[in-house]
Formats: sequence, structure tokens, C-alpha cells
Amino acid sequence: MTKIKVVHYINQFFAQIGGEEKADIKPEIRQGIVGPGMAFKAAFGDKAEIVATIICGDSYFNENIDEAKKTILAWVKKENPDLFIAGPAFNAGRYGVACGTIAAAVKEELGIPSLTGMYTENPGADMFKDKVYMVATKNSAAGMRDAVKIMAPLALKLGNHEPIGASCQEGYIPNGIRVNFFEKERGSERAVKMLLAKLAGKPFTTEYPMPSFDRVEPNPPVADITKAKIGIVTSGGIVPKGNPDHIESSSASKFGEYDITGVNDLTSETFETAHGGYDPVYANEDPDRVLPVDVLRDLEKEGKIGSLYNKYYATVGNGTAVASAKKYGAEIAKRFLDAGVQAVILTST
Amino acid sequence: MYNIAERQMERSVILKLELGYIDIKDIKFADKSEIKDGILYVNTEELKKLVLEDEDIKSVAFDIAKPGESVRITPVKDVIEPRVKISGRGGVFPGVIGPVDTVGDGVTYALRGMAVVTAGKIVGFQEGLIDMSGPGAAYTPFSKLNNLVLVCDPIDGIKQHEYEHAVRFAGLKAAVYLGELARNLKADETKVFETCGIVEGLTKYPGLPRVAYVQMLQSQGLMHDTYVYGVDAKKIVPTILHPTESMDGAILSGNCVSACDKNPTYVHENNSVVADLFAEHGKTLNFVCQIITNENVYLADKRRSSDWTAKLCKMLNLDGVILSQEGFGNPDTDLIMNCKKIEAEGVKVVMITDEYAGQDGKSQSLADADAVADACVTAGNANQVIVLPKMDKVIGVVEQVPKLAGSNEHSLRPDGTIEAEIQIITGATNETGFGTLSAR
Amino acid sequence: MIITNNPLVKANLPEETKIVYMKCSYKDILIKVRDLCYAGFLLKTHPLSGSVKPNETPYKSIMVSDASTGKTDFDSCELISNAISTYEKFAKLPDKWPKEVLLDFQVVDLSLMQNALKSIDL
Amino acid sequence: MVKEIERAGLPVVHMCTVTPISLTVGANRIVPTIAIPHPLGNPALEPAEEKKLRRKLVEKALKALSTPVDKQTVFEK
Repeated sequence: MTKIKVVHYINQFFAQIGGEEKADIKPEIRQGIVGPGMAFKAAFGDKAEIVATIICGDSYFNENIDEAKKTILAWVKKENPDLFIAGPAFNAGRYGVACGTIAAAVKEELGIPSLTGMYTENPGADMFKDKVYMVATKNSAAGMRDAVKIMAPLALKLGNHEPIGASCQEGYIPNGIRVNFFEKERGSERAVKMLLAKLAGKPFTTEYPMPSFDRVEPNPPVADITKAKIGIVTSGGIVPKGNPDHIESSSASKFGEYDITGVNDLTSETFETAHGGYDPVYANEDPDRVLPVDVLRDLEKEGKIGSLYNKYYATVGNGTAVASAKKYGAEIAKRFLDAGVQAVILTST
Repeated sequence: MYNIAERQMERSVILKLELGYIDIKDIKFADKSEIKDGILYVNTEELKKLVLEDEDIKSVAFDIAKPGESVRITPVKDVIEPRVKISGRGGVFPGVIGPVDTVGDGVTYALRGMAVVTAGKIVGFQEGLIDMSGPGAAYTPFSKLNNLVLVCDPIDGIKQHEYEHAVRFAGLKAAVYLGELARNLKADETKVFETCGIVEGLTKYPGLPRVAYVQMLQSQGLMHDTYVYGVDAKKIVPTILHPTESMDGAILSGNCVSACDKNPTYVHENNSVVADLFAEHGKTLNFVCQIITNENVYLADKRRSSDWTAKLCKMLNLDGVILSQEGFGNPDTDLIMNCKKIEAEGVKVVMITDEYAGQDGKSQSLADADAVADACVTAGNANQVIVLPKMDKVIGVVEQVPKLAGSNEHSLRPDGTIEAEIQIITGATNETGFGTLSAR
Repeated sequence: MIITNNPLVKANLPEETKIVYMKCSYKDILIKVRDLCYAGFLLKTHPLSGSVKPNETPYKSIMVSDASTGKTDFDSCELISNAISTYEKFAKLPDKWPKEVLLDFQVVDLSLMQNALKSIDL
Repeated sequence: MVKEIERAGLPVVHMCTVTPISLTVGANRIVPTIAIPHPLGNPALEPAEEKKLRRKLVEKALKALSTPVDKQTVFEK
């Protein structure tokens, strides 16, 4: 078997250039191994070789994501390795985000197998664990040896395009893809052990975590609603007639932004619903039944609200993946904030 | 004078079953049916006569499938371990073959290492496949057994439910016939299973957590039924069993869909949750009883049954339960209802299920979910695709393969290999934790 | 009231049973029932009744309340939405069934409904 | 989606018919509406009446946005 060619990504600290004061250094590429690459080299033996190491400051990467990504991707493409490794980043937040971003980009944009590693509570973990194989590490660089022990064999498998087993076998953070494997003990035996642990108040790990429901603390109320700029958004799929953005009736792949400057009433001639998840007759008859523009304009005129933001957002809640809904929500929130919106009404069907 | 306190302390509510295993290393057809030196000899003429007593069956063919052989059995209806009641009340398969009597104590013999497998195309989409070798064999527990296969053909114009009934009884009768051959033998190994009443339990095992096994039984209609002492399980309200009762065949499968996660009769007789709880009984826990409940179609039935299950857990003063599911889809709702309501009584739950996460493993695994279900054992993703090589011999109906769940017209390739989801394999993702397959 | 695309259900249930028969797909039945749930009808049987996989059988029968309660019921909505997601996640298989197998599917689906009816003793 | 808007620091009110779903998705200010196909209307009413009803609901939503809450709150009547 030929040696797997690896490109390694690390930050300024692990390249021993410096700490926080050097976090703004621009990306650079060096041939061969730098810093933690030595540990990987030892673990790979003659099966793989780090041909180049890319170094970038954490602040620089996070403040210039697009540019940093572009530069690094071009270098990686030129090296054309069999595998890309970023980090591990342990508990360093910006390093984690950088590792996740670049590892995911190499995989998605260059189609090169890619691996990173970090502490599960690193913000980069939640952001990228579903996008790229990510090994869970300890929360400090003292865990380097343990991290490499798990990352190196997984890296070799990825580089050789071997099938990847379940998360608990390979050591990567569960990525939402369920993989079968044979356990040593039968299910009933594992169930008895799990029950004994649960009864004793000891830690146990469920084999199928229920879909999680996280919570966000409520924000303080609007101080004076009569002065506030109100933004509106609906998951009920209200779009200008003809659905100009072709928003899908279910599992929508985008959201729409529509200008309602001068629009005082949504009518069946001008607007309609793109939502495929409910009987559309009533919403098409009078779209205000889903998105109450008419009433809000009245309230605006009467001074009961400061103003109605002149753009509204529409998605289709039907069958849209949680991850997409999250992404749309974050993007819409950003646009509201940029426009100075102070409070939001979300209507759903 | 009648002294209640004394009476309660005196009364012994210990139920004890001695299960003797007769190891069967091989099966051969012969002129005389007998078990000699671990070999089961079968006179097929006698067995045929027995099966054909049922006028709904036109003909029956017998075959033998051994571990490691290049043999495929399909479509499998049921798998049954032959047993015989040596002493104690009742007989095996009470209320169906044996008389209506409470079983679970005394002495029972089991023919270990073998099974009666019934095959037959009851409906056109009949499921279930057992490969005796190759990659598929790892997914079915029944590839490790010497199987006596009965392929039953019905009389013309028979109704589906009559055919199902006839094949179900053919299997049970054959199992009883074979079990009888062991009556005067000496068991190769004997295991003793003993449970006790509430009073003894509290005095005998103070400080040990009181644990029960809550078993959900598929009970919805034709091809989806389970029988308890001959009673259709959809007509029961949740009730309590001594865990030894199912070892005498108190629970029988009448279920032919969802091959991977239905419980064949063999799984009820050898329930692994029961076995593994018994293994800890008196050591780390006190195995109080088995609670059986159903999985009906009607939603009010689901609510009632889960209410009752939780109520029983509370009345029995339990600390924990293991909850197992059977089948695909709507039982997920029963599973979550049971889990939520039992946990609400302060009883800790570990549940066993399997997953339908799609061929890519990316979909939501269950049709229902709740945050309280924090302890879950999984028997794997039933949508996983597998390629099964051609076998030299097929017992049953080979044209059936493209019609198995999760397969399509391309599933059966011209060279005889099959590409399909593992849900077509009998017992692949059994939800009583019978196998080792899992997923993360 | 039973929403069904199974001709056997239409033909074989007792006369007093209210049946809405639609010549449509399995999924269409789920959608129709979802709209009814949104409109305040209550689900009476589980939409994934039976363990026959939704990409196998083309037939589906679901029982809902005879009238709307006027208020959308969360449990009903959740069950039917989950059923639709479950339907979606199964690989789509081409129709492959000869007539006699279709009849088998109808018989099994009918049996599920008959047993549900026994539960309410209509 | 509602959670992401809240996370960004904007007070947000979720107007939705099936409040348990809203609770599940993590909305903090919830105003129950009329029916799924017409959350902010009722086709059985005269148009003027219907608009009055809609206005009442929107006013309730504005009130919710002006009210401090420390946990998920459904603003009923």
C-alpha cells in the first residue's frame, strides 16, 4: 500500500509562534511536520506522511473567514492530499471553530476526507460535528496523546476509504448518522446493566439519545411598543403571488425576503401561500389570516406601534429539517438586527 | 383461630421451574422418531399425518437446514423450540395445545440447539428470511440452530386468516410431537428459575431494587397477533405473569410481518430479558415479575393499556423496569406512552427498541420521542442495506424475495444475490435484546 | 369515521360505519387525515397501524372522530405529523405487486380496522 | 426558528394554533391562535368582524412583547 499523504492544519500556538499576541497572523504553509504533527507521525508509522502543515492565527481566521478559507483551500487543493487533519483544538474556542470550518470546507468543497478533534464543549463541536468526522478530546493539550491514539487510526481508515464504524467504535462525536455494529453483549444484558446503573444513580449512556430540545432564556420585553420597530416573519409560507423564489411546499431549502413598502393589506390577488402542509384555501383567500399586515398597518397609523419593518420573511415550516430552520432563523434574526428591528412577531400555521 | 399475620408469613408463594436442556446436535430423517445421542431422528410420515389432520393444509414438505450450510429459508412464519412438560401443572403451549392451566412450575424439557421453522406464503408479501451461512447468518439468531423446516401449502381458495391459523398450529403441533420424544431422557443441563411473592421478596432480598420486565406484545389484527394462554393479546388488559410461564409457551406468536423485530415463539420461550434478569435475581436486583401489555391500533386502547401498565408498576412497588417493544411504527407510541407513565410513577425505565433511520442512517429513528426516555438500548437500524450472496439451496419460495419488505424488483439479481434492507431477516433487530446488533 | 383508500374496507364494514373512501395514495390518506386533525377532528386509530411498512402497502385506513371538536388536538396532530415523517423516510419502491398481493394488503388493512371497531363496539 | 431569533437578543412572540408544539420548539412568548389553516382569521365571520378578531390577537401579541417573562408563557385570554 502506498503512503497516505496528509495535510495538517494547526494554529499559531501549536506552531509555537506565540500565544494570544500572535493570534492575528495570516495563514502560511510549511512543508513537512510542525508541532503536534510529530505525534501523528509516530502513530502513523510508515502508513501515512504529513507532507505539509498549514498554520493560521485563530483571530485572523475567525475575523477573515472567507479569505482564510479561500487561501487555505487553494493550498490544500495544490497539495492534493489523501487526507486533511485539523487540530485537535481541545477547549480553545476560536481554534475549534477554525478547525471545524476548514475541515468541513476541505471535505465539502474539495471532496478530500477530513478529520478534526476537540473537546465536546468547544463551541466548534456543536457547529461542525455533523459536517465532518470529529474526535472528542480532553479539555486541554495535555490530552494530545489520547487524542492522537483515537485520531490516527480513524485518519488511516478515512485516507484509505475504508468503511467507518459506529461513533462509539471509532471515537468520533455522534454525527446524527446511525451506523450498525455488533456489540459484545446481547441487548437484554446491556439493558439490565443500564437499569442497574440508572437505579444506583451511576452514569450510563443511552444508545439512542432522544432528539434534544434545548431552551433559550427569554429576552426582556420591549420598553415602549409605541416606539418600537416591529419585524414580522411567518412559517406559514406567505409569498407574493406566483411564488417568485420558488419556495418548496415542504422541506424548503430557502426562505424568502419580501418588501411590503406601501402594502396595507395582503389580498388574494397579490399574495398566496406556498405551504404544502395545510389546506391553503383560507390563506389564499386572505393571506392576512396568516400574516396580519393589514392590522399592523392600522396599528402603525394609529401610533400603537412605532413602525412595521418594510420587509418580511417567509419560510415553510412543513418538513423542514431542524438544522435548516435553525440556519434560517439565525440569518433572519441577523437581518432584523441590521435593520434596527426591536421586536418580532412570528406566525405559524 | 385464623391468624392473618401468621398465615401471611407461613404461606409460601415460591414458583420454581426446572428447565432441563436436551442438546440436539443434528437432525436426520428416519423410520422411527426418537432422540439418541443428541441426534433427533424424525419419521416424516408420522409428522405429516399430524400436520395434515388440519383440513386447511393440502400438503407439507419437510427439510433440514444446518448451521454453515449454503441454505436460505424463506418466507419464514414462525420459529419454535420443542418443549415438553415433565411435571407440574399444565402442558406446553397452554390453552392452545395443552389444557388451560397455569404453567411455569415443575419440570420442563427443551430441545436445545434446534427449532421447528414454519414457512409458507400466507400473504403475497410474506416476510422473513434465514440464511444458514454467509453474511446474512450473522444477523439472525436462528442460523445457529439445526432447523426442521415445514413448508405448508394450503388447500385452494383458503382465506388468509385460516391459512395463518393452520400454519401456526402445524408448527406448534410439530414442536409438541418432537418435544414428547424427550420425555424419558435425562437432561444434559438443568437450570432452575425461582421467583417469590411480595412478602418473601421483601424479607428475602431487603435492599435490592424491585425490578420487573414489561413486555409489549404485537396485537393489531391479521398477521399482527400474539396469543397469551390462547387469548388474543389485543383483548387483554395488562397483566402479571411469573417470568417462568413464558418458558412453558404461555406466549405464542401469530405474527408474520416485520420479520426483523417481531418475536417468534422461540424468542418468547427463551426470552433473553427474562434470562438476564434471572441471572441477577437475588444478587443485584429482585426480579419481581413479568408484566405483559399490548399494542393495539385503537388509540384509546393504547392509553388504557399504558395507564394500566404504569398502575401495575406502582402497585407492585417497583424500583425499575425493562420495557421491550415489538414491531414497527405505531408501537413506538406505546413505547413512549409506557415509558412516560411508568417514569411518572417514580419507576426507572430502560427500554429496548430498534431503529428505522433510513438507508443512510440520517432520519429520525422512532416515530415518537420524549426527553424522559433517557435510557434506551437499540437493536440497530433495520433500514441498513445488505447484500446476501446466492445460496445453493432455497427452502420455501424463492420468487418471494423481491416481495420482502425493503427490497424491490432489482433486489433479486440474476446471479441469485439479494440486495435488501436487513429488515427482511428474521430476528435481525429483535427488540427484546435477543441479539447483539446495535447502532450509534 | 374511517378515512380509507382500501376498497375492501368500503365494502366490508358494517353499514352504520361512516366511511370516507378516496381513490388515492397511502400518503394522500395521511395528508387528508392531517388536514382533518388540524380542523379539530380527533385521531381514533394510530396512523401507522400495522407493521406493514408504508413503502410496501398502498392501502391505509385511519379512524377519526365523526365530528370536529372545534379545537385542534395536539396529540392527534403530533401523531399524524410523525406518521408523515416516517412515511417520508422510507425508500420509495416502485409498485411491484400483482393483483392477488394487493388483495392481501387490503385484507390485512381491513383486519386492522375491524379490530379497532371491536374496541369501540360500534 | 423562534429560538434563533430569541438567541439573537430580539424579544419574539410566537402566534400559533397548537401551543404544545410552540412549547416544544422552545418559544418563550406564545399567543394561541384560531386554527391551523387560518391562525389569524375565521372565514365564518364577516370580513369586518374577522379583522376585529385579528386585531385583538395582534394586540395580545404586542402585549406579550411588552411583558417581562422568566419562562415559557402562554398568553391566553
